[in-house]
Amino acid sequence: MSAPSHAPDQAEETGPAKEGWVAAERSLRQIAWQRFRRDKVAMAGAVVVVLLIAMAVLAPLLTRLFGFPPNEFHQDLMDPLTGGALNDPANPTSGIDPWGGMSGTHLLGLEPVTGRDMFSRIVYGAQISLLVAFGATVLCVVIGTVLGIVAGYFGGWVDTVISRAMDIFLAFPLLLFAIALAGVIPDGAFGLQGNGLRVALLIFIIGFFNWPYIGRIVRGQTLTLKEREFVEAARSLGAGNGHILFRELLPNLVTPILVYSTLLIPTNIIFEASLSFLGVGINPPTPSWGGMLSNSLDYYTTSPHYVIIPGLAIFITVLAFNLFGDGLRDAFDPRSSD
Amino acid sequence: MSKRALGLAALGVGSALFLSACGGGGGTGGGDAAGTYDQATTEVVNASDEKGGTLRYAISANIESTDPGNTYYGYVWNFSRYYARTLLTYSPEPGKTTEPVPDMATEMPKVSDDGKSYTLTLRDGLTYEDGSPIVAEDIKYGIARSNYGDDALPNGPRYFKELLADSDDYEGVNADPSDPLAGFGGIETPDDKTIVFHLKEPFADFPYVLVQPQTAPVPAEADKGQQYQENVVSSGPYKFEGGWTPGNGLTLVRNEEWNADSDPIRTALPDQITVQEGVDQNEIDQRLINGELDVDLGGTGLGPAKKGEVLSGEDEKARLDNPENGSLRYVAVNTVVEPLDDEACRQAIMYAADHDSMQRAWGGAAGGEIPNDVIPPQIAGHDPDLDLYPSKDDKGDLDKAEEKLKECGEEDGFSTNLGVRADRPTEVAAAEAVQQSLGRVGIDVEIKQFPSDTFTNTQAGSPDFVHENELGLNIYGWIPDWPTGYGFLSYIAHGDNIKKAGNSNISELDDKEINEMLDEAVRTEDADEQARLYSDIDRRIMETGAILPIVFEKSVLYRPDNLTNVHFSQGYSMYDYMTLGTTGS
Amino acid sequence: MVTYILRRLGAGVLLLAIVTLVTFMIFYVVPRMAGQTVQQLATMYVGKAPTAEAIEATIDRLNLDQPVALQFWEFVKGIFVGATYSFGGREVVCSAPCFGYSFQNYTEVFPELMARLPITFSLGLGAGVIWLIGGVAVGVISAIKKGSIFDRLAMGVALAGVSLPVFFTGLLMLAFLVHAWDIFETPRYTPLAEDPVAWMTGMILPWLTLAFLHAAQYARQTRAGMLETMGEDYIRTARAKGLPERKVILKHGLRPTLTPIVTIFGLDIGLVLGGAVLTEQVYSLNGIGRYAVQAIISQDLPVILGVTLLGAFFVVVCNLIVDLLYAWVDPRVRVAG
Amino acid sequence: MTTPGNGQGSADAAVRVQDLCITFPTLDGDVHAVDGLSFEVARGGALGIVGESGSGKSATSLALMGLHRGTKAKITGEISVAGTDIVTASNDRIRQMRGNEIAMVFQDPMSSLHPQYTIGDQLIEAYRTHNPKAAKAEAKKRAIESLDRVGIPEPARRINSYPHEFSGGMRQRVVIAMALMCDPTVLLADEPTTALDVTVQAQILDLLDDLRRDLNMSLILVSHDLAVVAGSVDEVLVMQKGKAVEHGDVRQVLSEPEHPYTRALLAAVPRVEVSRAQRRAEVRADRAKAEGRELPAEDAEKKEQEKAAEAPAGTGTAASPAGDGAWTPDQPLLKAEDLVMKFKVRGGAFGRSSDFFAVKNASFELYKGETLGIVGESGSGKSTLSRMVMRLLQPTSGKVVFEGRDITRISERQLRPLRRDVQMVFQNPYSSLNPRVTIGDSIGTALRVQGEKDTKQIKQRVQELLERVGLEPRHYNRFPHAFSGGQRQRIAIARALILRPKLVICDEPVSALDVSTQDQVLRLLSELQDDFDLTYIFVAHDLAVVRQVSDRVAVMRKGEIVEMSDSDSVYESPQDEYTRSLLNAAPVLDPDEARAHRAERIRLRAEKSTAA
Repeated sequence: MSAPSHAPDQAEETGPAKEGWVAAERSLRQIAWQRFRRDKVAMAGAVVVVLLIAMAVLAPLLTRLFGFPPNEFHQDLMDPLTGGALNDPANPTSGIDPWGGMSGTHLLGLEPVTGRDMFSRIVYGAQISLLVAFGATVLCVVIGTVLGIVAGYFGGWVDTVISRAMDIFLAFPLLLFAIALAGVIPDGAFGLQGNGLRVALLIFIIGFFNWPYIGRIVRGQTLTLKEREFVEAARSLGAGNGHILFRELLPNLVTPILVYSTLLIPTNIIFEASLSFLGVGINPPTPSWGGMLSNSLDYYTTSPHYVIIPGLAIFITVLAFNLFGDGLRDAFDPRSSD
Repeated sequence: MSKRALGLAALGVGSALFLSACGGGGGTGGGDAAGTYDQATTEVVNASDEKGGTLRYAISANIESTDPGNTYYGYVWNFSRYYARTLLTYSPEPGKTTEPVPDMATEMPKVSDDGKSYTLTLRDGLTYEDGSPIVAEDIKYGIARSNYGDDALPNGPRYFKELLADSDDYEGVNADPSDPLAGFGGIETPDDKTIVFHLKEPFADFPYVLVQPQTAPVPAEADKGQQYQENVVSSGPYKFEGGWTPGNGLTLVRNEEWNADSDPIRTALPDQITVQEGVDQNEIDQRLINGELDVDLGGTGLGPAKKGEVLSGEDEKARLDNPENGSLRYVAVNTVVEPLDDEACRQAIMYAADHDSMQRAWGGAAGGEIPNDVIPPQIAGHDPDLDLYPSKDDKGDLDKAEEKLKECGEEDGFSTNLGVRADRPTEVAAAEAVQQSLGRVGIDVEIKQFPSDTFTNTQAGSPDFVHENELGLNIYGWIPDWPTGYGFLSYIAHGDNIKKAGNSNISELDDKEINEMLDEAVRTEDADEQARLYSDIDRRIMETGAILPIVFEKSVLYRPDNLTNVHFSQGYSMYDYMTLGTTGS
Repeated sequence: MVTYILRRLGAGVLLLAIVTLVTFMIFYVVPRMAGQTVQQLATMYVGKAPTAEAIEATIDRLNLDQPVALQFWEFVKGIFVGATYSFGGREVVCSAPCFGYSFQNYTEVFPELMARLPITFSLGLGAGVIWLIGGVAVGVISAIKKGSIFDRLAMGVALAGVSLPVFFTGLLMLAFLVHAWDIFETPRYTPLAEDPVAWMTGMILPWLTLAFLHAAQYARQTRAGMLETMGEDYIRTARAKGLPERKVILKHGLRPTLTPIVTIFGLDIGLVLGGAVLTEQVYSLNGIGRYAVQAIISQDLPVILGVTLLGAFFVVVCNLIVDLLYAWVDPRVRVAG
Repeated sequence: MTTPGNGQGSADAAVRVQDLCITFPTLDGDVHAVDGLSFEVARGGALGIVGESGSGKSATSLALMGLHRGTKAKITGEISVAGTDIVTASNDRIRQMRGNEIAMVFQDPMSSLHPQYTIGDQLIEAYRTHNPKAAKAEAKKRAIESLDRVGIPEPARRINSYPHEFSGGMRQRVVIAMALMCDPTVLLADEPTTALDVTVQAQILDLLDDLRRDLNMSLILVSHDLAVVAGSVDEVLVMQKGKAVEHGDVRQVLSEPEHPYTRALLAAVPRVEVSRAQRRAEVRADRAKAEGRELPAEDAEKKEQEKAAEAPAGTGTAASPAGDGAWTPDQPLLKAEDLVMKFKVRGGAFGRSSDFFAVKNASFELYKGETLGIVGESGSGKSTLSRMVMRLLQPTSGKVVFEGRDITRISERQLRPLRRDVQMVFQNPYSSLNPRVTIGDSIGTALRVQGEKDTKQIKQRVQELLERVGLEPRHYNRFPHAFSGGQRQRIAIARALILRPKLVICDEPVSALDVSTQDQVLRLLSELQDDFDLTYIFVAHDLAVVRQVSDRVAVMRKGEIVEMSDSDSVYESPQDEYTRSLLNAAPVLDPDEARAHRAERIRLRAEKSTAA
């Protein structure tokens, strides 16, 4: 990217005309970055997002430093009768700790019954959440971009078919459909087993059902871009459809796609959590936030932290991505006044 | 005795259950309304003969079916007696609740000398809700519709079809519309009051079969097949109001045609009985505690959330009963999937398992006792002294386990899969505990989840599926259809009972010794000899390592203050619903 | 205008037809592609006695071994003229509109759906009213007072709102507002006609839970739309006429802002009416959504299919209503159609 | 400062502005949009404010309405409208004043009416806001009168129509009618005709002039175009960078401009009376002069010019060494025969479709070295025609023959080599350059598409050409946003020329540019034609521009060529009535001539209406 640090060549400034004081002297991305940097809330979101990704990637290291293996049982710390964390592990009749056994060793307390370390499970849960959300988002973006750009560029019956397809997808009761579909696919389908299949299935289902959101945006942008004369200019130079689609249009779609996929990630995180909550998520004992929430229903009287912590994890992650995405969108919005 | 096509016990969240008494003094209780902890397990709490009021039931799922001929759930067997009387039923007397006693029959059946025919006489004054008399042929019809033909009712057991003679060519009540019972020779109804059952072979447990709700009378003209459940013609003290479809609840009102004199079992105290379906378990528990509900119809007790809360409060604890419900929860260790086809490998699992951890997953001591054998304590043949795989604090013996692994040539451990019902948190928790404890000796277990409604039919219950997916382990549970050693063991341990689908011998245990001993036991008349045989089978099963017991399950039942005449029926493994009354509402 | 309505109607019907086809394909074809056999499919319907004969009888009865096209045709025919299933000599009639027959519960799917509809409608429409009014009001005020404390606070809450999964808010409300602190009673459905007060009090928590998420979305959308509209030339024109600011906002600004909101509302309410799965699940309300979840757990395909279709039906109908409303609200659409 | 009436304001001034400063805070610090502006408009008087984009004229007009309130603009100084001090008055006072004492007409009639209310609603609302006691019927009566006054036919019926049912010109009339609802003292028109076609522009300007005289309103006419204000105002104020550089009687400013900016502005305005020959002579003279003086700024051009001097500067049908096959240079380079472009338009109650002819039987011939001007208003089909020639659109019927070869139906693949010979310069340099592609790539694309693989070679050729069009080689890797509109158009021209085409189609190449930039680009095109021996098709709506560059001119209307001839005869003795009305409508700089044109227009209109 060029970064002209000085005003452009003044070839025409000798005459009475000047382009005026609004002339864009910095690139859109630089302006966006400047705006973004001033947006403290969005920056906070970005920082949290980075931390979350780091947390997911570094999960093994983090848990080694601050926790325990995520599937390791610590039942000696638990009350056998109620499953809650004991006030005093040495005394089995000391009653249940209302804080769920939070301490220096177990930062976020213990999972009821099994006594597994909540911190480690939350950290590992981020892996699944983010993996599925990112994977699904990439799938959405790929399908949405290809179909959106094709629909927008070629128009006519191609557009009609794809647009109707998007309508159909939006007309489906998505969540129902997704859980139903996740339920009817047997293990071992498509040559995949166990969690590999579950993750692939989650990514596929979420990605497959959410692409119209990207598709619509790309189609709309393509329709606008198509009217821009540079497309005609490229054609008049003898460029083919491939060149126009990928060399001329696609670079212009990168920004909106980036912005909207950032905003799609939180949606997909919630979607994944919802599926896990409804019991069609990942296989145990692999931790997932939605799955933990779903299990927590049985322990909310004795171990309220088990409800709150995974819920908060989802909330913070989604919020951070939303803040980040909102900030990006505002920063890139040409209509922003400053 | 071995060719029973059907009879898998459906272990729902609420389960079917039939077990023998574990003793305990009878007598009608006194004490205050709250009673004391576990009191109703052994005696009647809050005795009262006060009539009136509405008895309010709720259930977290939908009622399986209201049709007495089409159900395998114990709670329906118990509950359906409100409107569908049977020939025999379990005694309402505390301490004798596993004994069959006459209901519609005047007395216990007369058995012929060859042991092949059972004759019963109906009481006087038996009528349907429209006042028409109940005749013996209606009972025969009820049995026919639920047992015979391609379109027999799918959900119930089919013991009659197995046991009755002269009926193999009978194709069911729909085969010949002009005469639905033509060709059904296994039951004779010489007059309206007499009914004679002819068996292929002697079967000493037959009275238990007559307890089943399939012996309820069904007038042929009222039969609408599976949709009969929408409005069952009442023979008991209550009848349907407004019909029933699954999920929409049920209301029973008094059947004025019911003759109390003809009925020694039912006290029929409430004026009305309501059932709400699909209520969240936590919500049911909360309402029980608040006094807004009288009975959890499913009979499995409090959910984990409330259980924890109530068990830790002394005051509330007095309203709890914590009886063993006669079911064995276990891990079926498959004997075909490699390397578990080797007995030593299976024994390695038996040694490595952490029983303390599995019990915790099941809710600790309130959830069940740690078993050392297969036959539950209530059933003759249980051996309290057996302990083939001893370990300190029930945490497992890892050294022994590794020895066994070496013996079967898998000293580095091996991998296998563990099938579990996804929508049963307790079983999933137990699966995680199994996974965790086997991991200690290098046995790598991957958990596979399946929907519970298809688990027995298509996944764990299909040997082909089990082999194909290498489901070496499956979490399962077993409640006998009636509380004898034969009733308990034949379906989970007899090699002849391995089926292509809906198989309950999930271990695919086909041990010649066990098979022969079982066949012998069921022919044996002497109770002590029988018990000794069952004991040997019990021991042998443990030796094979095909069944890894998790717990002898216990329920935590809540007994609201306004519920009267509460006592636990071992026969149904829940409160005896026929005696309940209410002081509230 | 008539052409416009007819064309939208036609498009809606076509959409439903395609949704039906696709749904059917996914539930009856995809599992087979994934490796399920006809026998395995049949065991889902055979009850608890899956003998080989019973399975074969079930396959035969449900035409499972027939070509999928034929099965689909039978299904579609059922919707219009009803269907008959035979059990040996006895026949079960599933009268039109037959959305299928549940062989696990022995019930027709359609009446079951209708029985649960009032619950889902109470939930969806009640929540819809709350979130539409609440969301739009907050959005408008925020847009007008852009940058004010109210705006920041409202948008902060709104952002939190869109970031909170329904099942988490629901769980929190249940755990704390109902069980721990006993402020509300446990949500339950009472028919409106039976007791309006109980209906209200019983539904209030589910309404709030469901409405919160959407209200947050609507507030954000309204605010953004309002800010955009307020930059339009015709707003400047309205100001140049000397209209009071209140009138500029409420008459000239709000109407164009509302048009896209109404579109989204149509889609959202349509989806909710097809089953507010998570809300119903969390609060154990026996609406369409929970029915569907139970059907999914027990793999009761006819019910799943029926619910999906009903859901799509509501989406299509709501979209249709929105399209017509749109034409009424925005005169340009009538011509462009 | 040349402001007359500075200091002491006359008592009856409708608008008085004193020392007005408007400042916008931006990321790069404050921008002074208006800096120390003062002027006065008498009751019934008319002032024209003229300036190019960014001169501060629009900020001024918004400030007059008090519409700066609620934005980030900071205002100092004094504005008095009909006795109200806009800077200090309460919001309520300003609100009462708006639309009542001062009314405004905006630039874009397409977006300045609310799309969801009928025009009647909007007019009535304007009246009742200031006359709350007025009955609805009365307001409606007034609205109908007002619509009638601005020339909306059948006002009583059309009052229930929505804005989208009107054409642009009609909408602007509606906006004016709305402005008139409360008999304002001052009518402020901000670029009221910029978005309109030339004939409609004339009608609107006539209407404004007429209204001012009839209703004795003060008129402030804001425009970028001196010619637009010339015939309609008494005084004119020229703004540059927020300052008034010249202010005075319209005749005086136009005939004897004092400030160099005004002079430059005037010089740049294309004049319809200047012929192609005059213009070319002028350009060449300037070029020679520049060469002689050796201005450092034009160093870059020098070499090229030397080269150009060597080449024979052919005019008309100059011979060229090019030529292949059967085609010889004395035959037309391009021949269009009966070109038709037909679209199906869906409409009507039952979705019946009807045919719409965007272009109908257009034929012309074009010889090498020649420039054909195609002039017409929006919707006349001129762009469609040029795109058919380019084969960007496939003609419904007819034939395009290039160098003797029928290219009408050849495939895209066969077309590719042809792209070397025929190129196009597009209207809007902001949209014709891909914002995400560097200009070097943009220009080089053509070479790459045509099969050139050598990246170095491409870069070198692009850089050469960049220099030739007046940019610098180091601009190669920059993105278009770093360039001004005029520079972008130079880039676009370079892109069209990189393949050394024989024919270049210029589609409104200067209409998106300010006048002074326009002039420079036109000069460049003219130079390039000389240097590269190009043949042009020049499509534009601006009559003056077309005349200056074209050897021959085709006038189009509703898809048909109504008149085609050599340019001088089209302009000096137009044969077609439409051509005459176009010429008549073209704004001219001389106020007296402008008034004469106006009188003629009014006469013609009267004739028409009596005839009808």
